[in-house]
Amino acid sequence: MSDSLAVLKGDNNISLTVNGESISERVPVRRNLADFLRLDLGLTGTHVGCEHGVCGACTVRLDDKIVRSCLILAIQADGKRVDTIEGLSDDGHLEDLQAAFHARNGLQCGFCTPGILLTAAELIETHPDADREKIREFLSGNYCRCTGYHAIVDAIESVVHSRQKKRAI
Amino acid sequence: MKAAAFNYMQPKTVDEALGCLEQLGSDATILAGGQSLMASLNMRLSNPAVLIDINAIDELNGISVVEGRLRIGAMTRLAELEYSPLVSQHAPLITMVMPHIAHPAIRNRGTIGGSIAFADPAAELPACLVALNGQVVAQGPNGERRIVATEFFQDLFETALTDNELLTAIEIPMANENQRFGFRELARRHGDYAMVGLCASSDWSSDNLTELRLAYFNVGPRPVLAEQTASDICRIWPQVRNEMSLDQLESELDPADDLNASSAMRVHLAKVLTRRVIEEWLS
Amino acid sequence: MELSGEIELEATPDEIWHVLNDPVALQRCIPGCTALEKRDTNTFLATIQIKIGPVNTQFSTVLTVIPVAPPTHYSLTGEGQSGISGFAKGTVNIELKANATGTVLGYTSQVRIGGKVAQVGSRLLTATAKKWVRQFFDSLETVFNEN
Amino acid sequence: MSSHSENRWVLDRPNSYIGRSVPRPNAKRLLEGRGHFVDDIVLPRMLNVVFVRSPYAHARILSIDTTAAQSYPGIVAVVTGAQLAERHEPWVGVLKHLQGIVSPPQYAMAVEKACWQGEAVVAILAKTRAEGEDAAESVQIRWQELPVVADAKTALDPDTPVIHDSLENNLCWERNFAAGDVDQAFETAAVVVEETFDIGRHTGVTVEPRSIVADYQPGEGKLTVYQSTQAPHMMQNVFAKHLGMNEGDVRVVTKDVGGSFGIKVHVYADEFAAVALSKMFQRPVKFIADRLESFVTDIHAREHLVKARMGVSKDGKIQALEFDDLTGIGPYSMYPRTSGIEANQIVNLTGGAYRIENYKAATKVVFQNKNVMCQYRAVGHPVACLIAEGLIDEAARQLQMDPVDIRRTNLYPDDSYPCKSITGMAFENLSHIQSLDKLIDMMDYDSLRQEQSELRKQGIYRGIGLATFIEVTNPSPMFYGVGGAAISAQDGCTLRLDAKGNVFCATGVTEQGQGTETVIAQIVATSVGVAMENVRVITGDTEVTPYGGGTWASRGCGIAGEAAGQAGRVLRENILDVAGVILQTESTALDIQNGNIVDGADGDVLTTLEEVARVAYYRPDTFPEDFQSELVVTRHYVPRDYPFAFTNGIQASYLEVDNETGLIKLLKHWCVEDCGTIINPQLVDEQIRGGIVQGLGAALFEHCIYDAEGQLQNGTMADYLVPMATELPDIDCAHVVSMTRSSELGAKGAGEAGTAGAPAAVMNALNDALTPFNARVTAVPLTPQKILEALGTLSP
Repeated sequence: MSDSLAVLKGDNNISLTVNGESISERVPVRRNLADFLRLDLGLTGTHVGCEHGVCGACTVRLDDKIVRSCLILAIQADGKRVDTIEGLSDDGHLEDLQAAFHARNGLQCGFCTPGILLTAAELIETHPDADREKIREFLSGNYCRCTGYHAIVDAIESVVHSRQKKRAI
Repeated sequence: MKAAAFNYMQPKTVDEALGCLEQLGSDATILAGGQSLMASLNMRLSNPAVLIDINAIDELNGISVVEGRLRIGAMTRLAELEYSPLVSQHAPLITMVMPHIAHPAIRNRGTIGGSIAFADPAAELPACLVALNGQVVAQGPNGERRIVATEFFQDLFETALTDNELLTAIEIPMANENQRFGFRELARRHGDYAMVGLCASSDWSSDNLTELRLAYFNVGPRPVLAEQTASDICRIWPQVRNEMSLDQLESELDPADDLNASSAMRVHLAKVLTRRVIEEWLS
Repeated sequence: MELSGEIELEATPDEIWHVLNDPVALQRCIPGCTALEKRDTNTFLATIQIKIGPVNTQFSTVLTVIPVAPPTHYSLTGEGQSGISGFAKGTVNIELKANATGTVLGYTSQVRIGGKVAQVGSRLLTATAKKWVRQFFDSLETVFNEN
Repeated sequence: MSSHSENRWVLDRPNSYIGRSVPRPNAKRLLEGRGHFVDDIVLPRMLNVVFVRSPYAHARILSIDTTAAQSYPGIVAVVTGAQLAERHEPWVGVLKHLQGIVSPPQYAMAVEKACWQGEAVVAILAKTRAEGEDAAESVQIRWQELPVVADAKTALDPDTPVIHDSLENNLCWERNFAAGDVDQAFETAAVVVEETFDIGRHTGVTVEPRSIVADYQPGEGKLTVYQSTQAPHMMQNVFAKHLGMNEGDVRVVTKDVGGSFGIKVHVYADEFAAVALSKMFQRPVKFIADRLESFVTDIHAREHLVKARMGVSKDGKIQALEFDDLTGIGPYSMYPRTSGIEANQIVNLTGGAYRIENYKAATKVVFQNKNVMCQYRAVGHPVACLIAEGLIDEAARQLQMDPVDIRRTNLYPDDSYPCKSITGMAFENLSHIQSLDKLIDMMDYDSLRQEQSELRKQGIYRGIGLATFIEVTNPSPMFYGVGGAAISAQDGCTLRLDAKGNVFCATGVTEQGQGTETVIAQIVATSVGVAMENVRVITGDTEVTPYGGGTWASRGCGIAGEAAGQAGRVLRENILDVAGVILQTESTALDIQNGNIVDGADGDVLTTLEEVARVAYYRPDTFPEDFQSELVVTRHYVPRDYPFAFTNGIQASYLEVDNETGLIKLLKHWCVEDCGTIINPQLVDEQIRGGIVQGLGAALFEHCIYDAEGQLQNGTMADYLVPMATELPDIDCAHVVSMTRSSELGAKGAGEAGTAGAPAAVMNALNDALTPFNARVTAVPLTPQKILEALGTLSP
């Protein structure tokens, strides 16, 4: 039993790695990770569409797993690694997915797209043989109001196939 | 919408967490996976004075077999359960249920303890725990106690957990090869709260069906174990296909109307699900 | 949203009537009522903490007791506001009928919510209203059992 | 107006981009999360505005106490509706050509009373949104509840209270139309089918919420507004007019827009309030609607209750169509487009694919205490389609005709154009029969019917539903301009050749992800003769782009695309004039191909565009004295010979209904449509698919559910259901091409076709599946509860 456990109020320092960069910032306890990325770090590729964990536009990777950044406090990311659409674009992690989405027009307004790409990347990593049904199921928590999903599913399916071919070689 | 201000504590051990609870009483709200709580904070529907974040308590993680039971630490993420060989071997019903709970990014963060303690009557896991005759492990100032699922869930979002207790794990009797499990739910969209759902377990070791447990969700203020219906089905087994009226469910379930389905519709759907689970077992 | 039903109490209508008009007893019966202060003969100012799953918010409430026809017809209405969360309103109409063992208490109740709580919480409105009514009468029974 | 049909030069250009699925150049930055959305903008001294909104659907404001709120940390000001009303002129959402339409003046925030749940009442200007929300909790408002008018059905009853004191009753507008002898036709009809169609309110749910940053600069008296909108020039006019400013001092900038669908083409009171507050406090103000605000303030659409009947001869010929429509639009007619247009469209369009000689339609538009309702993607079309397609299918069933055959019997034959529908809609060039044939072929209709009947024997209930539609595109000023609205139907395109041979293109239409910039670049590259990489398109800035209407009513490609094509042709001619001088040849003997000046006869490269530009800009001294190069060209275009370029098409839905649970699984959806010249087939298909999915949402899920007290019951993303990836089928698209002769390009619009027909296709498929049970559902969304009630499993 510890009497000395700190009660954190107001602003606090956090240190974390964002897109490979070490970051130290002072943030209000109540600030969620999405707002922290956007307001404090200017990483505006993480979009805020609902703030109640439904739309999926704010999806980021926390220690390599996709999460809704509106449902996590920034302070909970202290000491952890966060990767956003910007970092995962720069390091080439999403390259084939982005190319496939571009070719197939798997996006229209682009607001949901960062979240969809991060979700798709995890899908392919965890289910390298996903078929269209699995792709649709895995995407079921990401809102896209423009495309109707058909083009998105096509684009992801083409990456599944191209990676399967690469594996076979 | 932005959360109102609150204070925050991050205990690293269960003891520390219990200390926080002791100190704060009902001013404290436990932050587990946060996949429901954070949304209500953002919407300012909930203004706790202090959040006790239990995500840093390593001892709450993990899946193990302990004394013939499958023990799942409260902070085990749903995604870990989804892909766990131990879970699929010893509690296959949980594996069946998992893909129907919300969506991948939510399952990466949401925890089993959070779901059980939150006790949403529409959630899958509380009913699953009831169907499996599992129990909740709670630690409080006076040590550890175990609460069987049927007693744990008390009312709408109300559990047997007291303000100074922490749910540390759930424990489930290990499945054997004579048992069969069934899971069905009817949701208008994949991953949404179901209009009605059913978690079922049964024993097939004799010629008769025994130990049938039918736990329904979103048909009342808490998961409903329809014992009379289950015993009726066992009684008429194996003529069940022709004789199963299931009218007994009407008195055992007490669903409320909501935007997606009336009370009567939920009872009807519960009957449909029951038939389908049994059909699946028979086929 | 309307609910109705009846319960039996081992007390006379007069005894029940008395309890239903007693602020201390009322505070115990009203779910989540953390403070109750008399404003005038029939109205009270109450603080009601509504805690239903994801919702945990405080309503400043005006309660009005209407002695429609003592000691058999009673009505209690409450109207609460909670900052930007919206409002909640409830009415319980009670009819007391003596029987062999005590009293049959028949009730009808209406619950209305508005603003953000309605926008967000309607999924649970019926279930919640049922719970409130259940708690109200359970507490009422407890009050009698203790007496 | 002469026809352009003889002049399809743009389609015959060498190295043409027309008809090619070129990927969108501007999609790359969106794929990297590097878009420019309004919420990404942070300006010095910027404040966030948080609104306190009415929790009541109808209530008088007795008093507002903001004292406590003002003392919260980070709060700069707290402003009530009454205070802000002194800073702007109210607006009235009426149009002259909707005869008799009325609406009361509307202010940026409620002044004396709130008329819907969610109407803004108090504005709090705070350094951060969180601080603003902290203060909002402490604003004390005393309300007096007023009787709520929620149900449109009783809004006109004599004992229903009138919402607005300034009006006689709750009627906003009504229209009655009749042609032919309807009564006589019904008397002689072999079969008369009657239905009530109950169409639920739904809304757009753009994933990017409504967003605005207003920046008033007192020094120069200039207002810059960054807004997620479809119509920057319209907004410029509105802000100037109602803030008493010179329109030239207002600039509206629209960069990336995260979905619009008609949601973002209206004047929202809260957005206007943010702009007025910026002017009032002389510093930037940001307002981003949060999702809970979106559901109670983004326009809703399509709350219609329609009683309809159709008379049909024994061989399936439609004898008469009659309906009575009622729609509830909330407390105000939206500004400046009005909330009467949807009802008007329904009267104009219902049954418009079929030759109908006797027609009677009535519509009433009523006020109520719910969120405002206005034009959303495919305005009126889905309702018109549900009525006509629902009735014709029921008629077919009663006559035991195949749904394909009854349609073929009644559709306008492809050789009947030009012609006018019974309501006076002028059809230039449609292709109903070709489209029908193509659809039947694409979906393999006969095999599907066979599969359906086989499965039915096994207790699997599948349904096939068809829906023919017409779509209003390329609107002329007949839509809004004639009614007095400052909404441009024309659009312009300015092209400028830079010194390196690149073409800059500024257009009045805007990009919201549909691919406007790409399509315009394709047209410009083709008409000038350069590679697309050398064309840069600028949209969404009233200070830079030619005056234009923006994006609505499927007008971008057909109108702005035509202006771009014509501008490109003239720029090419001007460039060739310069080249002719340099090469000392007749310019008519030259052409531009792929950035080079070539011999028009054999295509030999003579020089480059870059060289021509170099000489024109740096060495014009080498030109003859009487020659001046003109390398900036602007052209405008507005359709003249038809009020609208109608398109047509047909959709089919194949679904399976679980007769025990009422749940529907959509198996497949097809669409054949005809939008004339197709610039980018992929983008057209994606518009069709996206549109269909919004129609599928309407058919099965989307519904703004209100209680009797005018409270929205499902105002979250968890409770307002839209279809997700798992609920949606693959969608196959095909096209028939009937070009419009109104333009050189021949393109019509395609943005709303999908939404128009999808709900009717699904409803018909469901009712087809339910035929063995003798059950029908004609209330959308088609929920499991309604289906089980129709099946008799549940009592209604």
